[in-house]
Amino acid sequence: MKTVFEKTKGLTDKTFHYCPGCTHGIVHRLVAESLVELNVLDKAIGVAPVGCSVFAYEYFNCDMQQASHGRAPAVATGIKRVLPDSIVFTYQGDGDLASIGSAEIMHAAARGENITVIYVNNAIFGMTGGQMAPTTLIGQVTTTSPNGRDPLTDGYPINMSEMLAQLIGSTYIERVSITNVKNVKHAKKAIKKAFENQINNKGFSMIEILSTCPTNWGMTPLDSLKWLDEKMQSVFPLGVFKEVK
Amino acid sequence: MKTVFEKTKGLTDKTFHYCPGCTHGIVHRLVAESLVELNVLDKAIGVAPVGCSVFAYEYFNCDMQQASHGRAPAVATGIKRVLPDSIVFTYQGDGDLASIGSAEIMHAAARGENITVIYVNNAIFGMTGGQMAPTTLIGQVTTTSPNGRDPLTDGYPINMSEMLAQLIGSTYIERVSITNVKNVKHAKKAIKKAFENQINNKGFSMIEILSTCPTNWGMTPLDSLKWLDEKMQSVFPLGVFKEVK
Amino acid sequence: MEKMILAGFGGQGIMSMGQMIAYAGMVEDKNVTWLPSYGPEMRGGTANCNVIVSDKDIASPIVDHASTVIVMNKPSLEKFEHYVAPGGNLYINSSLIDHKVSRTDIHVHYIPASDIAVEIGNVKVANMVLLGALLKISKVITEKSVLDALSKVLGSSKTHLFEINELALEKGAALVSNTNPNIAM
Amino acid sequence: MEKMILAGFGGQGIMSMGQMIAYAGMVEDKNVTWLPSYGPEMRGGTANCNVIVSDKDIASPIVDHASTVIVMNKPSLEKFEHYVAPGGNLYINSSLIDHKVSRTDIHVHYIPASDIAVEIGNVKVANMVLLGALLKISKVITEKSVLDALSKVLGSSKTHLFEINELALEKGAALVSNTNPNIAM
Amino acid sequence: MKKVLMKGNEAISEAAIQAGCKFFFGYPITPQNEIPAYMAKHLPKAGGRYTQAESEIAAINMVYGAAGCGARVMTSSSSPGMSLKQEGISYLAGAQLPCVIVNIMRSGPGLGGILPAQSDYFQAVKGGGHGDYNLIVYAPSTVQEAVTLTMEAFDVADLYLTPVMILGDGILGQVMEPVEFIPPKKRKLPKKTWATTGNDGSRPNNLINSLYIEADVLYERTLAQYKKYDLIKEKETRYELYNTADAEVIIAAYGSTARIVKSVIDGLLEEGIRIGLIRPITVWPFPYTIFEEYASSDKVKKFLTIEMSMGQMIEDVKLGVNGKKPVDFFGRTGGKIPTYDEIKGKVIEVIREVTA
Amino acid sequence: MKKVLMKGNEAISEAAIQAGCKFFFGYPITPQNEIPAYMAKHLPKAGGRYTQAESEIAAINMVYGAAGCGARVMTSSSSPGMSLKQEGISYLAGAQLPCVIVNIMRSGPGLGGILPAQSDYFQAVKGGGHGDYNLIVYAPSTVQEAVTLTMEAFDVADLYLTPVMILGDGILGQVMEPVEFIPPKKRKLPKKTWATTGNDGSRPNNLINSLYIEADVLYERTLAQYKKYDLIKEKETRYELYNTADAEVIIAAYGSTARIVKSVIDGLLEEGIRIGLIRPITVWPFPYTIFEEYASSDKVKKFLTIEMSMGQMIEDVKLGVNGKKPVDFFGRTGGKIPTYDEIKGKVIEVIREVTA
Amino acid sequence: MKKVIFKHDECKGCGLCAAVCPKKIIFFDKSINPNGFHPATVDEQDKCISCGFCATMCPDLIITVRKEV
Amino acid sequence: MKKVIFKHDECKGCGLCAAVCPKKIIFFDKSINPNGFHPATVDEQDKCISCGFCATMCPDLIITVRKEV
Ligand SMILES: Cc1ncc(C[n+]2csc(CCOP(=O)(O)OP(=O)(O)O)c2C)c(N)n1
Ligand SMILES: Cc1ncc(C[n+]2csc(CCOP(=O)(O)OP(=O)(O)O)c2C)c(N)n1
Ligand code: SF4
Ligand code: SF4
Ligand code: SF4
Ligand code: SF4
Ligand code: SF4
Ligand code: SF4
Ligand SMILES: [Mg+2]
Ligand SMILES: [Mg+2]
Repeated sequence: MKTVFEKTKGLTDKTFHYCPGCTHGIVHRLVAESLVELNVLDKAIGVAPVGCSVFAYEYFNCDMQQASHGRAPAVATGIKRVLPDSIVFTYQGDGDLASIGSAEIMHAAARGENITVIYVNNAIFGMTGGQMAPTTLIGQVTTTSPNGRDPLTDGYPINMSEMLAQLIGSTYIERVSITNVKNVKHAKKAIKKAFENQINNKGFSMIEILSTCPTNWGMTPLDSLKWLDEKMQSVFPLGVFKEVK
Repeated sequence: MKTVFEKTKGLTDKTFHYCPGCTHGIVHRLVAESLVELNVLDKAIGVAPVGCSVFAYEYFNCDMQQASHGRAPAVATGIKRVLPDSIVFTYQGDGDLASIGSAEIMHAAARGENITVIYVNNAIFGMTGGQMAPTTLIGQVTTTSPNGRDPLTDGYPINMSEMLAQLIGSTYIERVSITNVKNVKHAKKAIKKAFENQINNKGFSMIEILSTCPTNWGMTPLDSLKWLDEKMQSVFPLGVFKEVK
Repeated sequence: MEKMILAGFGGQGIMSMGQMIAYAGMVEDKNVTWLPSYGPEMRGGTANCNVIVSDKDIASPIVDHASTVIVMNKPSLEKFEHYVAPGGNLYINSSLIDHKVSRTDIHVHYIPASDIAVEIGNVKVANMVLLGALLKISKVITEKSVLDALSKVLGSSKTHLFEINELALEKGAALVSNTNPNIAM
Repeated sequence: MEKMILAGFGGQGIMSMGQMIAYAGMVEDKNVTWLPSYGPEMRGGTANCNVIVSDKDIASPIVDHASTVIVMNKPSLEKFEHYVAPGGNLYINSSLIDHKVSRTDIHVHYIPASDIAVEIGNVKVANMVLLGALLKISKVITEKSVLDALSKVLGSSKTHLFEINELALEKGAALVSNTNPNIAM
Repeated sequence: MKKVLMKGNEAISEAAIQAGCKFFFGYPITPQNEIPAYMAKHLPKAGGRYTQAESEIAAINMVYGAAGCGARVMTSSSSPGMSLKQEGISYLAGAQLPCVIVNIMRSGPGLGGILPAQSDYFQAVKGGGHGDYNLIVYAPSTVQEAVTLTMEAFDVADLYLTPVMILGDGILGQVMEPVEFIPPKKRKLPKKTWATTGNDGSRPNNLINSLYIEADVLYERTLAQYKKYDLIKEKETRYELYNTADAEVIIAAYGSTARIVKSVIDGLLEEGIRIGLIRPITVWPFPYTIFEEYASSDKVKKFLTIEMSMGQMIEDVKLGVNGKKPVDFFGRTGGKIPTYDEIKGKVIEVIREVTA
Repeated sequence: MKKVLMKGNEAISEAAIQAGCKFFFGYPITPQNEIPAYMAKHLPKAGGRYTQAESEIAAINMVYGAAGCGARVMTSSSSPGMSLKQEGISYLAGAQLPCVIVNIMRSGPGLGGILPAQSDYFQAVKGGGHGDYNLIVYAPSTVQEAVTLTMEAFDVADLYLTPVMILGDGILGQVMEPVEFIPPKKRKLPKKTWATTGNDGSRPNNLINSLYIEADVLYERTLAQYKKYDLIKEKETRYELYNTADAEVIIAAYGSTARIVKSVIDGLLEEGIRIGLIRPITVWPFPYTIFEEYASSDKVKKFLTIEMSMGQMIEDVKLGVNGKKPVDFFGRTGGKIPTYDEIKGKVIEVIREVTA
Repeated sequence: MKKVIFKHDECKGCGLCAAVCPKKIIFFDKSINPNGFHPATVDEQDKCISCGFCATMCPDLIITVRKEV
Repeated sequence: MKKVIFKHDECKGCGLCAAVCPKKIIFFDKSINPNGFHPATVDEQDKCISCGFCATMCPDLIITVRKEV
């Protein structure tokens, strides 16, 4: 018998602390597998954010830095400038990247910083218990939009990929999802390409992964996948928003 | 004899502290005239930034708040939410708006905050003595890019108007210039429209005005206008980037 | 003064059980405090809270020495067994905890709460089974106040759940007489 | 110890004059400090600096009581006239300042520095005219050190400016004998 | 009024609403998340508006804008978020704007942990921000006191034109207790004629500002501000004495720690041992005088400061005691709450020393 | 080595480069702009890299990333910018990362002014950020001392794994003086085996972190950190005594203020009046012991703290003096520099009191 | 030898694997694992086609899949 | 009466007005104003066509323009 699927060496043995069905776990796997397949795990330095993935440093089997909320791109810049040959990635939630950290991601992109950004957009602040994020959909109920997000008070969802694609400094920006096997396989390709770009010194790459938060969405894991496909994708369409060849 | 041009009542008697030929003065005038012509000076609350225009509060003849560096859009949000019928504007430089304050401007736009943003882009940090700004052109010499801005180290200029136009929340975004009489007259129209939008509750409007800094560009005022026309405009093309009717 | 620690998996209704006790105490004009642990165990893992009901003023809401401990899963038993003050009561959800306690200076009550809850139709009322047992023994608050609290917690939209909760309380109360025999004191 | 205040419009070369004095002092192995004002007057308005040249250690670089003050415009005269310590020297750019000083406890030197500078070909060397006068009176540093400093400041790309600066120094030195007669002490 | 069972965070929010707070600007962070959630739900019903800011920095600057318009406004956060607000707080103090800022402290430094701590004391009372300024800082110990002080905070802020901080810890924020909402004693508050509300020409333009580029002007303004601080010290300093009469050992503790200390004091009293507690209720202004008084008493042999930190308030205690008596310390930090037994042990040790 | 005439800001920059600093992350602010300008110009020639960050917050977090890789790294700012860095500084302290942070203080609060001040003392030494931590804080008085201390700062940071702050004021930053660059005494520095540099499998993964979600773990880590602080207090505390022998009045002053005080002391000495100065060079660790010593001397009648603030270091002076002698204060703030005459006046007043 | 193997103790019972299994052979055990979940499992190993879909979707990397060669 | 009037004391001599004047009548006075600048001025008032271009470009609002009616 041949093993066709087993846990990648890019991850440690530690069990994820994520809620049942939370797709953070899938994204972790794709990142770790990419590093292993590209043979750069030994050069990788990851930056863990503040958010549900705050413990990412316990899972990725490489050197890691834990960054303050939203500032992972700045921390990654510090790392990459000291060690230009290392493979540096940030792993950030939508609260982290699109709310408090919007200046840092924007400027890392503008600088064309040669890093890979993994942006896990689950349309909510997961870790803090389900508050409205900049990515929360209009009408979506959260603890801080108890009657559903109202654009008049709360504004509109932010499409980070579309925005950052406008910057001259950004190289490759794609939005993917992980709601089924096909999507997961495609997401893997995108993530891998984002790392290949870095290896080839192409500059700033970001993959936005639409992800679920069954706990704070108040849905089963399976319903969450469906909601993502049906509701989230219409606000956050999948696709490549920038690719400099 | 009929007076065809005199100083607007929208400005105080105070002499500007700007350097000779600095076009901040022109922009001040256009804003003040717009407020007077739209008959909203009595409802206006301006937010002065940190930057060369930090003393804007001494010039605009209305209630004013001085804001911390980059945070004028947040301050304006606080004001507008308390007094929805007031006419609130921020007056910000490129260091203020596109560097330290990039998160605040982005989110004010995303919230569709019903305010008017006057964004004076002179491709440099004027007040602090001519450091590189996010808007500094490739090759431009500043005190912190002594050999000219190098994209490999310093990244690429940021086009805020193009970026913010991507946000659902933004209503009207135009880039203008003040290098000649025609441009000044057009700039006035744009600024006025941005205030009209606010009066009509249309949401977030921003006018980016390309402006000179003869002192820190190390040019005469006239050469500065030429440089703006020839060099700056090719990186920051004039035009309307968003207009929701 | 009753100083309680309630602990179990997240989702077993530990927090709401604690709040119900506190609410009932308040209704009876007692002093009450409820303090959740909101520590590292948040995502999955265990949840626990401290509840104090007292006739006197309550200084600290923190329970270091508990007169009552309820544990609904095994990690909680491991963590909180030694918090029970000598002479205190320890209620164990024996459906999920096969371990027997060796301490002899406390009253240990083994109650197959989850099994009973499934039996009466909803595994989620296991907490109420244990609460029923507690009420029988401790008498710090009356069943009536708890039922008041319950109807407040459930609200008008969930009155259909009232009966099964009441039943669970009764079942728990009934069980508490035949606690494990090998308990000292 | 010479404690100096130099003041004028931004662009009149106040700061570089001060730095030249400090540099020359250092070359002569004296203790020196140069402290610019970087206050509200930055944009346009006036610029000024404090310079100290001393054989002894310099404690504070701040000049409250100046032995020498050079003012190149009127606002500076108004601001700094009273900083001159009794017996000290006040050098006034009389090309731009028509005001006469009434203090009689100090030496006042009226020098039409801007006019002379224009005369010899570059209004920008007005500062050097005043410096020439100062060197003649004070002797705190030698003209040679100043010329050394000057050639360092100008660098190789601007050696063509050296001569006019030197000339300005000389003109200033020459003028200082015929200072305004109505000075006491 | 009937008592309601509420979490500290919720009770603070409700108290703010009842005190007329109409605007809240916040950003989520544990362990204060119930505050924004409560505000989002209840503020609109009270005619106010909840705004979720993009960050703590944006939130504090929104507070600045809103306070400058004369509104009653609040923000809340926890330790790392409070650090981010320091520039904004300095601006608020500099511009003399009234507002209420809540810090439900968690453990630090850095990301630290989410469990209760009192290690932002220095930041709160000495000035985490730059420049010469102070905040009025209330350190409630119970949910009821948090309610009372939050309600007063808005009045005090408006009276002295200063930001007021509610300095709680994770325990205070998370604990549920029965509370009553009793409006504070009415104070005569000045009209906010300085607010920027639009100028119809009936007055000079109003300006909200902290920039005073001329040293003389800023100096004078600062002196005036410190005169006001003197008045605040005189009028608003608060503390509680617990069992201090005849005590040879005086404990200094505030907030939740003081509650545990009280339990220990009660317990020891049952054993016939008498020790006292001075509990600062305002940690700025700090009640130096009462410490000086007790320090001067012959009866008192020693002070013991107990904090959930490595020792911060102890410096203020020492400044009050001013060398007259020794000041000992017991601390737990990093999210560890000192237990009854630990404190009791330490107290007994101190008593032994004193009687030896 | 030859002396060169340099501005304080430039000299600090050059000292950093000579001390092996290879990375600088900054954001412009007056009065420290010569530092980024110098670094932008000279760091690349020294094989390093200048990066202009989008903000102070980004800068301090870039420092975190770079320091975590084991590089010698620096950032600089002035008061409002330092407030913004407080969260990042707390993270650096929490993660025990060595780096050098320069604050060239200007007046506050808020936007305040750009003139010299010393009103960020509390922020620097008590912890402007959240949580239990300290920085080593050097307060140079002259450009030469700024050079020496900056060079040492990098070693000290690497030795104790802590951020080190250079606390200057606008005068220090702007003044030009002749300086020499003399490398500090060599210290044996530990290898940075903890740095994240990529893991080829020859060691466990390295982690830069300040998150310790379990209270016990964070508590233990904090205790260990404070043990290190004790060592720093023992080994690295520095101060200068100026004319203190036989002085009845001892002035406490640091940084540029101490220079003016020295002028006054020199002047008074010429008039036959003898007063002394204790000048803390490290303001953290503060030289409490020397104050205690002088306070215990019968000769000394009074202390006088002089600051460009409303009184911040005075608290540390009082903690050192511990009630043994009165501690008086003279301050100027808001960008006002105390003049020779003002200080002299105050000193004479104090002397009169003492001799009366 | 089994084709599809689950680390039962770490399974969170989320159901993502079961939903994508083309053979619908994944079910949830009655037992409760140490984390309080009913773990996913497969009895009919022979029906498994080793497609790996389950493992691709499992967020917790609970599943190892092998193929007969 | 003058058509174009300059507040000489506040002029900064930047030259923007002169550059846009279609009649090229704006020049700089030899005198130095209190801020140290040679102020812009117009002698040939009659040549002025009151187009207002100078005032439109003047950053310091130094210029008032009047038109004969
Ligand atoms: C400065 C600061 N502000 C706020 C927080 C609290 N906080 C922790 S995680 C988080 C947001 C998490 O949301 P997101 O980034 O979307 O990640 P998710 O948990 O959804 O994966 C917040 C606000 C913090 N730790 N630090
Ligand atoms: C928090 C903070 N950081 C930095 C500064 C210093 N500072 C003042 S103005 C300015 C930039 C000004 O540039 P810009 O916004 O482009 O305005 P300009 O002067 O060019 O009109 C900076 C960095 C400050 N005052 N506060
Ligand atoms: S809270 Fe949401 S994002 Fe966080 S682990 Fe749970 S499901 Fe995932
Ligand atoms: S420095 Fe530049 S932007 Fe500032 S006033 Fe002068 S010319 Fe204008
Ligand atoms: S490998 Fe394919 S067939 Fe086998 S259990 Fe998994 S999903 Fe089902
Ligand atoms: S997907 Fe993984 S965790 Fe979820 S039920 Fe299946 S095996 Fe368990
Ligand atoms: S109004 Fe027109 S013609 Fe007259 S001076 Fe001005 S620019 Fe020249
Ligand atoms: S444009 Fe205005 S400031 Fe400039 S020279 Fe003409 S009048 Fe003077
Ligand atoms: Mg999220
Ligand atoms: Mg600019």
